[in-house]
Amino acid sequence: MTWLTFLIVSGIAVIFAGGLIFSRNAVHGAMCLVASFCAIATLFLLLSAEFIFVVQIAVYAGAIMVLFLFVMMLLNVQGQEGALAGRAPGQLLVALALGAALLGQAVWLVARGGEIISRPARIPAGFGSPEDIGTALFTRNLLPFEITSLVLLAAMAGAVVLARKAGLSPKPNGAPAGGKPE
Amino acid sequence: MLFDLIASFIKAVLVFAVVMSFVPFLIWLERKLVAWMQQRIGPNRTGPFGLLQPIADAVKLIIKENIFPSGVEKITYFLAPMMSMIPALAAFAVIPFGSPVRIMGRTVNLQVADVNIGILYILALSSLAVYGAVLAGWSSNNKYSLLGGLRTSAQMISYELPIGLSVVSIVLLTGSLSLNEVVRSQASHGIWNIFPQFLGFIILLISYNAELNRAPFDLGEAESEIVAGYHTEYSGFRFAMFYMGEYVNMVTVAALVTVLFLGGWQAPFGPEIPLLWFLIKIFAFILLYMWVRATFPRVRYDQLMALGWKILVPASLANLAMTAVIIVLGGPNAVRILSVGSIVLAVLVGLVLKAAVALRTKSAPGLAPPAGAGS
Amino acid sequence: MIWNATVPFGAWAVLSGLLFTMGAAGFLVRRDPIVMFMCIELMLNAGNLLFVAAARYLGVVDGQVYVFFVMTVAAAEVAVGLAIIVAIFRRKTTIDVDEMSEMRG
Amino acid sequence: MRAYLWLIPLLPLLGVLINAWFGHRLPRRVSGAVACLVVFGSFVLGVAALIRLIGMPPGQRIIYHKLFPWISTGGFESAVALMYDPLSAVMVCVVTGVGFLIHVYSLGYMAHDPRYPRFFAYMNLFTFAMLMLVLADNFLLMFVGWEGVGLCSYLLIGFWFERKSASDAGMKAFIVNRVGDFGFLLGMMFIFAVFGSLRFHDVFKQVAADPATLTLTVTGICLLLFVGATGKSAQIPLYVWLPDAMEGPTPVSALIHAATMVTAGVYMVARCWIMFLNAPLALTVVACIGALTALFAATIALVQNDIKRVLAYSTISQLGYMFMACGAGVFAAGVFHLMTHAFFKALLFLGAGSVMHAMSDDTDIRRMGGLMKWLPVTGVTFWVGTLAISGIPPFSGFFSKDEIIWSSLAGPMGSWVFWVFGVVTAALTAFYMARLTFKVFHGQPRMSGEQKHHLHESPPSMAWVLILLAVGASLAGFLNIPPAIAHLLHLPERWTAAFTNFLEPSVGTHEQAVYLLEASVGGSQIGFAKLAHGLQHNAALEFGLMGITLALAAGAILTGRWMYVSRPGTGTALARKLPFLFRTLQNKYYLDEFYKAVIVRPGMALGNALWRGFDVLVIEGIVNGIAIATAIISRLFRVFQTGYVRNYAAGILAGAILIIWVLMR
Repeated sequence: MTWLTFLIVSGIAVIFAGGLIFSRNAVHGAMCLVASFCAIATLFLLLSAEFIFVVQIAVYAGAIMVLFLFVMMLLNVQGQEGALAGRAPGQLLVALALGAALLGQAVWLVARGGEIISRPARIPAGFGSPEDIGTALFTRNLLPFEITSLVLLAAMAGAVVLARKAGLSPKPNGAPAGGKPE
Repeated sequence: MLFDLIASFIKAVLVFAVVMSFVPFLIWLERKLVAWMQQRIGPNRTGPFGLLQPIADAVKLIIKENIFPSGVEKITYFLAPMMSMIPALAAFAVIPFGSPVRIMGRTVNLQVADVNIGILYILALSSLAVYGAVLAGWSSNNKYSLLGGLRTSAQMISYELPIGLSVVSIVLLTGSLSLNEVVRSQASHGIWNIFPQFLGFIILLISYNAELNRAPFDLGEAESEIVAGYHTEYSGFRFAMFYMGEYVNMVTVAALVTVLFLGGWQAPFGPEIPLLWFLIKIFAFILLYMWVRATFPRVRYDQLMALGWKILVPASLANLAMTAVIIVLGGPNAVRILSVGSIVLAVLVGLVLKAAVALRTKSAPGLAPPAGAGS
Repeated sequence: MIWNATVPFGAWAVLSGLLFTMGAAGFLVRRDPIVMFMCIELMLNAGNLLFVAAARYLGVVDGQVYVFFVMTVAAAEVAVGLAIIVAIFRRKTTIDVDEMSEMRG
Repeated sequence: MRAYLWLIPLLPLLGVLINAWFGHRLPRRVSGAVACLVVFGSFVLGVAALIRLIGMPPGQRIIYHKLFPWISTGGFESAVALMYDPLSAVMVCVVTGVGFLIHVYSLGYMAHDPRYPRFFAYMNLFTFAMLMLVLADNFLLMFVGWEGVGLCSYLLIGFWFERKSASDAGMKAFIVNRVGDFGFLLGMMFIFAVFGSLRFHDVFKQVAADPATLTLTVTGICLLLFVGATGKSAQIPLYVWLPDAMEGPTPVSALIHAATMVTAGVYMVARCWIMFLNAPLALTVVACIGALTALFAATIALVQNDIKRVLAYSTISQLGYMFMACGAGVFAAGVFHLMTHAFFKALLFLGAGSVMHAMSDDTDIRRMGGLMKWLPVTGVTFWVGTLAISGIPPFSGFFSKDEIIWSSLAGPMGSWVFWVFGVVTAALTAFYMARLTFKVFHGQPRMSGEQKHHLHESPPSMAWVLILLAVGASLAGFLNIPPAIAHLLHLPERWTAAFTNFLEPSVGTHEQAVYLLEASVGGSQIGFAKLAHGLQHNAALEFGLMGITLALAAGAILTGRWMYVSRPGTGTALARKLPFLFRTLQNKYYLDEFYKAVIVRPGMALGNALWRGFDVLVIEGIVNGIAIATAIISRLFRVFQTGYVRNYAAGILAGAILIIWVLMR
């Protein structure tokens, strides 16, 4: 894990993240974000978290972002965004100020911190493998895991209810949400 | 270190070359086979038995002019074909196609990269394959393309669920996410996974057919409804890439199913010749898909979705539950019990479906609605 | 050679902070709710990055487990959020967040 | 074999799933057949396991099968693990065997019920829960079964929930059982706190290893567990639910409220024999409660006029017998009576069901009489049941009841007091059963013309079940021929007390019991134990006592015949002579009224007071006050509610920055 790889990959991640913020077109922004996520996944690999690496690609790039793209295409609203500020005047300035403050805090924290760890800990061979994570997940973190399943269930129910057309019973040939654009 | 690097490089290049050279042959094979099944002749002008036809096609496509239709999103339009092909090729990296061989006094795995989370890797990559279709459809700035892209992506997302659930059953049976380990566990069980996971195999067979966008599930490019779907606006080499991606995907899937269910490189009988049995199994599988394509008419889109969500997902959940329960309770006999239980479960699912169809037909005499429509 | 030196934890922290700030700024600036959503995802990812880095540098795998939880919650949030956006679009045929201010006090 | 033990409870569960999910789609015939077949499958597996158990050497007759770890946190471990030892084997065979017959009976009995599949789903669920109860190898899993059977009992009592009395009875059963279950739960927590484990094996080993020091704790635990047993097995003071439970369909009464579930308490006490023997005080309580309940319920049964209620009180009384035997330290006798009782009481209930079937669901015996002419099969089998429960040889009740009465005197904790209770109860039992049988099947027909017109014998499926159960009720006793009789008839050794010998590894021998008792109290203080030693081999005394019991029972039956057939008016005349006694018995000693006055009324009054005084004034005042205060304050903050999401986000971010800044300093 050297500075060179770190800088290159993190540079890619940051550049594409910038692409998300500045792209006029939402689909381009989504593509930038996918790229950024992939770069972050690579960073995970550098941090010997190979399971998280795969899950990151499968979940973020493979599922979540596809869902975004899907909805964008379903709604098919492109380039409606006019001036950045919109109806909330001064929003741009506020955002810049807050962003700068936040970043400044992060940098200052790191720069000041004497107790920042300078080198990675020694880790056993199976660190970050599915077995390792599974053991941690199903023993020490069992309760949060179960709660997560509840969250997912609630989200599923909520999404189904929301996406169904109001006032209409579900269509007889009910394709899942957004099966066909209307 | 250096040796490993070189070996990996050589393996990667070899695999790439072999898989890519499969493609024209498969195209020819499919055209010939489907023609034969439909009482036609098929390509027979170029070369013996028309063998050179795909090469002629390729040459034609490559030297064609690259057209950017007006109004397309240039960047995405340009990237989409690649994004449909790359995941398929990359997935091949973790597929083991033979037991390790010894070269120059060193053991070399017949696998580009032995990742210990190979199964997850493949699932992750196959989830990326959606981008090609969805971006192509959107960037073409064409109604039919967009519809095709949406259809394809919805279909692929939907069918990833039964695939994932079925693969998880295999993982339960193997106890590892490494594809090498999957093959080895089948050797140690003395029985290929197709028996203890018969229902999973059937589900995977159907789901991958949909995932590959092949007939009868090729709704994303149904020419009678939406011209050619998401690649309507593509031509020349870019179109060729979509086409190749489809076939590369098919080879990858065939290899994956071979590893997961058919004992990988192991010989069912006779000596174990490196690669031979693996190739035979892959081809058997591909031929099966071609046969399916030639046999079944295209389904309707709501039928496709109903099949995925109402039948395959519950069935694969049942399969997963049964596998888990039997592995926990069955102890050393688990695989044997599963072999019986899986077939019983498959028959049960079949009977339930049959009964459901029969009931629906009975409830609306004279009008037989499609299977799986409504509830 | 500085390029081969070990990366200290602070570098990861700064990178994570940078990504988080970009996400936050994007959320404040953009008016397309889908893009805003994506900015939230970016912020979550910045958090994940810090989790994984901490797990690696402290040698405790639990950090990676938390990433797992974050991803699950993110998936749930996206499902509901996008469903809300679709529902709103059906009603108003626009998805400019500044158009949605009925909750004004 | 080991690997298939789990199939025994799994099969009924499968039946539940099939009937609960697809039941309403399946043809009735299929849904009933599935329910019967899964229970029969369990029965076959249970018998197979039993045969295997017998094939093992006597000391090692136990099969463990750990299925999977269930709860594993910090210091607490519990597994889903099954145990098959002689005691479990007896229970499994009774539950599935009798259960199967009752399922078959229900095919005919419930044939016209609209909720047919649901009934069978409940019945299978009950069988599953009961099997889990008796197969569990730890207290926690046993508790799951314990609660499961309670739930099924509730569901099935209230099966015809359109009738208010039925749903009320279900709730009553559930609530009364809650009291008992609470005791059980507390006992379980105590066990875990003291022994650090809930596995039977671990707990009992520790108790047996150190009897002297643990006596006090174990006494507390045993009393708490016994509270659970009184709830489930309908003993004083928690018996009140069982008579009302007769609102359920008759097969339910037969299966749950006579043959199986109510015996769970006896099973539990027998299962914990080591602990109870280590706590003589608790054991005495068990015996006293059992003896009291036996007599008490029998007296009530004397005057009841509802055919099912007579049988319900009889069940309570017989359960009291079982507890009395356990309390005397002879657990095998209790379990033996449990088994024979399962046969003849199921038979009696199903016979009653058959009578009700013929009488268009009328249950009042004052309107019956002379039914033998129309219902010969039911009548004869009912007589078999009556003779069995009255303890007339050679029917099974004779053997088991005789053994209990003998044990109550000769057991390690026996006493002549218990013996007197036992004998008097036996006489009363014979009398009220004779009264019931004579009034229903003999004498002048008293039913209305309409009912008379409809009288018919039950369909073959029900009749055959009655016949099979009658055969069981007649012959089951020969499994356990007492040594004295065996000596007299020069029977081979292995026929003598075969059942007791088979069961003893699970519930202890006489010597073990005496040893444990002496160890726990320090020897000399147990006078009874010495007496028991002296009595053990006195055949003349045993025959003498047997003769007394027999004579009383036979006399009671003859008296019954005299009172209700020869001189039909005698009973009423007697009641007129002793109005106070009669009314007290008729009203079940006013115990329901007592509970209502002491527990229910004050509870409701308290609830009312809290509602009017506390809830309306204080709680609502606080809630409304908060709402008003919020409304006032929120008027100030409305300014910030711009409606623009991004403004809020900016606010959140600013807040975060502020917090970080504070933390950073």
